[in-house]
Amino acid sequence: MHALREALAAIRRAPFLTVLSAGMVALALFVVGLFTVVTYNLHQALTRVEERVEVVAYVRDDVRPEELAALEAELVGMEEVRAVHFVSREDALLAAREDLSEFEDLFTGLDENPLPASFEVELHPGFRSPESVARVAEVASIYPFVEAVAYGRDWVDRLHLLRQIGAIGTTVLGVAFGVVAALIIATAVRIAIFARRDEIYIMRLVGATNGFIRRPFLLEGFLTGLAGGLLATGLTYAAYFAVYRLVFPIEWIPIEWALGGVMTGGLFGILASAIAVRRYLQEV
Amino acid sequence: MHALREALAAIRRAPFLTVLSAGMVALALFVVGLFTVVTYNLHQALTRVEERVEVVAYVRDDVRPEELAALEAELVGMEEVRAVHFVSREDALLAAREDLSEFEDLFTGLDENPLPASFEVELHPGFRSPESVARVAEVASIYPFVEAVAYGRDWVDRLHLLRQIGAIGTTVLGVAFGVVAALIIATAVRIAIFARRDEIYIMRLVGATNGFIRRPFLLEGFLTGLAGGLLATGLTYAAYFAVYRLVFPIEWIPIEWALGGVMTGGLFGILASAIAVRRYLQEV
Amino acid sequence: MIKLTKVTKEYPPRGRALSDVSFHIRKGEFAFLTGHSGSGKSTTLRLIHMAERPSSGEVRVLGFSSELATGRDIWKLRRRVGFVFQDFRLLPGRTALENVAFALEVTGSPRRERIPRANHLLEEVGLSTKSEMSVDVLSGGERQRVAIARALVNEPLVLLADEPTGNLDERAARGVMELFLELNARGTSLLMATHELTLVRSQPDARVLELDEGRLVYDSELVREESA
Amino acid sequence: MIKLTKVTKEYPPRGRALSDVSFHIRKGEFAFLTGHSGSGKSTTLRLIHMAERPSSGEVRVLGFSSELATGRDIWKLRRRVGFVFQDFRLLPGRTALENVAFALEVTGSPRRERIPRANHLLEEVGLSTKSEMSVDVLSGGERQRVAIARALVNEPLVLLADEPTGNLDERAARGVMELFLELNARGTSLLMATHELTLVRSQPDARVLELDEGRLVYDSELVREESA
Ligand SMILES: Nc1ncnc2c1ncn2[C@@H]1O[C@H](COP(=O)(O)OP(=O)(O)OP(=O)(O)O)[C@@H](O)[C@H]1O
Ligand SMILES: Nc1ncnc2c1ncn2[C@@H]1O[C@H](COP(=O)(O)OP(=O)(O)OP(=O)(O)O)[C@@H](O)[C@H]1O
Ligand SMILES: [Mg+2]
Ligand SMILES: [Mg+2]
Repeated sequence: MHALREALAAIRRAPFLTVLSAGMVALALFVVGLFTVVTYNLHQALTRVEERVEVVAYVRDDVRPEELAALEAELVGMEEVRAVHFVSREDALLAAREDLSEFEDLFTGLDENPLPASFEVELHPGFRSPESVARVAEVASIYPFVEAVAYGRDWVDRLHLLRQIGAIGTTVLGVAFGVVAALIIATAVRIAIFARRDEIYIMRLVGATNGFIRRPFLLEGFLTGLAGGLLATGLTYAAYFAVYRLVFPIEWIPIEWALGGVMTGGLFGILASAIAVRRYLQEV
Repeated sequence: MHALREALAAIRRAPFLTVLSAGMVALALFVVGLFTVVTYNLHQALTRVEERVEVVAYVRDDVRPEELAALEAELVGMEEVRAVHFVSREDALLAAREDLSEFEDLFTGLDENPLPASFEVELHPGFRSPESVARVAEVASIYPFVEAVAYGRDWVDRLHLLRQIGAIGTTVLGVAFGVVAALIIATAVRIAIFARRDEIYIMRLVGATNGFIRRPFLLEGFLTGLAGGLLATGLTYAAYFAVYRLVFPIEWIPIEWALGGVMTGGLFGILASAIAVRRYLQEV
Repeated sequence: MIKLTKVTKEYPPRGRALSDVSFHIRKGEFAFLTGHSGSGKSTTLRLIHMAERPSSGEVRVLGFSSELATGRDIWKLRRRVGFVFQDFRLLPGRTALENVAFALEVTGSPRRERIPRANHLLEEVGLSTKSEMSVDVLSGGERQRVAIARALVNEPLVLLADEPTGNLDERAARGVMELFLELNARGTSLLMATHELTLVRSQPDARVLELDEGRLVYDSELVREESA
Repeated sequence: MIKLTKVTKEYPPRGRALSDVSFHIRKGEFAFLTGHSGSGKSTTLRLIHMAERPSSGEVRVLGFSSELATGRDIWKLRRRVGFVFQDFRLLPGRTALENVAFALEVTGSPRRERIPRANHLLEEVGLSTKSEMSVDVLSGGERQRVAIARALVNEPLVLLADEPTGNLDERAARGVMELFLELNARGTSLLMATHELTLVRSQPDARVLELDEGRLVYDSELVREESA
């Protein structure tokens, strides 16, 4: 109660400073929020694209059925592999005709089917990295009757890079703007402490514990941070909504993340205040 | 001397606050700076494009020379008009052949010249607004032997709109961020005053004039604003340079403008401090 | 209760406020600390309040030793020791009542007891009509009496008073002395720094300690023992 | 020199610090202002220093009237009136010397005269050894003497002193009184608020004004006139 009363009094005494701090925290978290939305959507898109990451092993026409069975067994036995589909030469031709209907003439006049049979290997979600894909491809290519293995190496590599850039970018920006936000809250709290240093000293002289003195400042930091977090979430949602409506549909981040962002703001405020107060209380 | 000593002492006492203020001022002026560079380049481009704003009056084939002379005289007499060029039917054909050399065949096989003669009316720089252009066109179109008047209404309108948007945008952003910067400096100064209110009161009690008390704060505001202005100019130049190198060549704003920006930062700081101090000194 | 053993307090680079001071004040004693301006009276009280630590020697108060006391011990100690500061040290911008009640809030006494208790103490020092006024607008003597009320509100075991009558007229000073004597009669030990010799002489039974340039030059107890 | 005419000072909503006070102190006079705590002594001095304006009545000091004085007049006045504040009002974080020299800087006296002059005054109040110490670490009596030195450094025409010996031992108080008398002998008018009657009695020739609950209840000049 004492703490809340004091914290509100401090905010009332220097409202502009509080608004400034909350605004700066909001700005910092807003940037993080925007990047989170972008990364989240990138992540969703990548996951959908990665669904289609597969390895295709083309086999010779003269392969024997038991050889095929041996390859299939080995592939199915690998931990990376979710499923293996055999595509016969006939299936391949049918599929090609369907996919490329505008070039149908090309396929109809043929004496002989030019397409090879193949195994299409689906991978488990956790094993779509360039390394896993390469390992599966290598296993298949050891068999002498496997003519060629295709898996779009460049494409997989690039997907992976994009995702890594997204993750690193969010982390770096998050940390950078987080530090800025913390510095700002800490400054606001230090100013509040500085303005009341005599009072703090007097409180200590009449026997107030550090906790008693510290609590209003921590609360002030918490409220400032929380306000910043809420504002940032609102701004981020507004930005998301504008893009959703005006540019193209994107997804909103999970609600837990948004709540997490707000709480992060609050925790941040407490932490920044705690550091500012700790340093000061040691000085007195 | 007293003022400088005190101002530096104040900055030393709360360096982070000073850095924060200067940084915020820099940020605000940076945004203004970026917009100024964009607007300046837009302005330059528009001016180059506007050079080509002209009114063309096409005349009938059966016009008499004295009628042409009357029109020319009236046009030349208008304040909007810089020069009038008569383009005969033959000149028009030659020009068309040159401009559209890839369609030369189209013009060579002709029995008769299908193009009309025309007056090309150049306008003075100050008279390239939609209104001026329309006025000149109207004068020309009153003559019965004038078949048609062309001046790209849409185009002139759009140019004009662009320029207005640029000017309004710069003004609005400038004022908005200017107010933010002023609020921040004023807050910093108020905090400085608040931290030293007892001292100020004591100075007044021993007979210090308001000027004596005020000077260190004004100087502090000036230095903060100046630092912000310098930083903003640096940032703007960096942004300009990046675009110049990586995207496409744009022009740097005149050096006087940049200096003006820095001084604006400083004046700003003084003004903000003066307001903060004035309000306080009245309170005591 | 309060025991100083060969206490020296130095302020580097130069300056020595106390040199080798030893004395012992027992439970329930009433002691004056006198001496010229700058002789070390306030420093002695600050050391007993553990606002500072001695450069050498030991200060023991209510069982806490200056050599061992932790931050936690110090606030425990301060809740049982009242201090009337020479420069009052009131919380600015708050009323007299709030200032006194605050000392109760700090020690965690129940909310509804605070205001009546604080009001009672303000009445004792003759300020009941000014309790709702901000301490910023009170006169020097009124502030001093608020500081006295605050020091007494927790019923301290030990009361340290630094020049508590410096801003009071004779009548008010007499009232405060009576309050102190009453408190002392109920068992509170009292150490009062003052340069007003009339005040000291008015209590012939009290213990008197005199400092001069940081040295203890007179202790009535030792004189009595010697002459006995 | 100093003339109060039917001066009343009220602090709304309730509270009246002075009621209908009139007196006149002439050039070169030495006057004491006495009264119980809260009787309005400090308020009277603040009105003369024009830190506040009366609710009704007029205060005239050195030709400036409280009814007409502008901000500019006020700082002109303050440069010729020394004030020893009851709570000292020193600039925190600065040395004793800086505090005294500051009063000279404010009045624009030449740079090289400031330090010697400030040092001289500190010596007069017996603080020459402490001139380089921050006022934050000085003892109560030492601070009071810095405040006295600051009030005297500009050779004021009028000296207002509010309880200037409240924190001083007898010896130091005597020194300050001697300084004041010397200053008075050189023509400075002096108005000193105090509750120490011994001090008042030690100067039988001085004018004595007594306040009680904001009313002027005794003026030695009028008594003398009446008995004459
Ligand atoms: N700004 C104010 N608002 C309300 N009351 C005030 C204000 N200033 C002074 N007073 C009251 O006016 C009365 C006279 O105060 P003043 O400081 O003049 O007393 P004093 O004679 O100097 O007393 P002391 O000897 O204790 O210093 C006091 O009761 C005080 O509380
Ligand atoms: N932090 C400090 N640094 C340096 N010197 C100090 C410090 N604190 C006190 N002193 C010096 O120690 C001496 C004793 O100071 P103290 O306040 O104990 O005196 P005092 O007896 O209370 O005097 P007074 O009656 O004037 O209040 C003084 O000369 C003072 O200047
Ligand atoms: Mg002392
Ligand atoms: Mg007073």
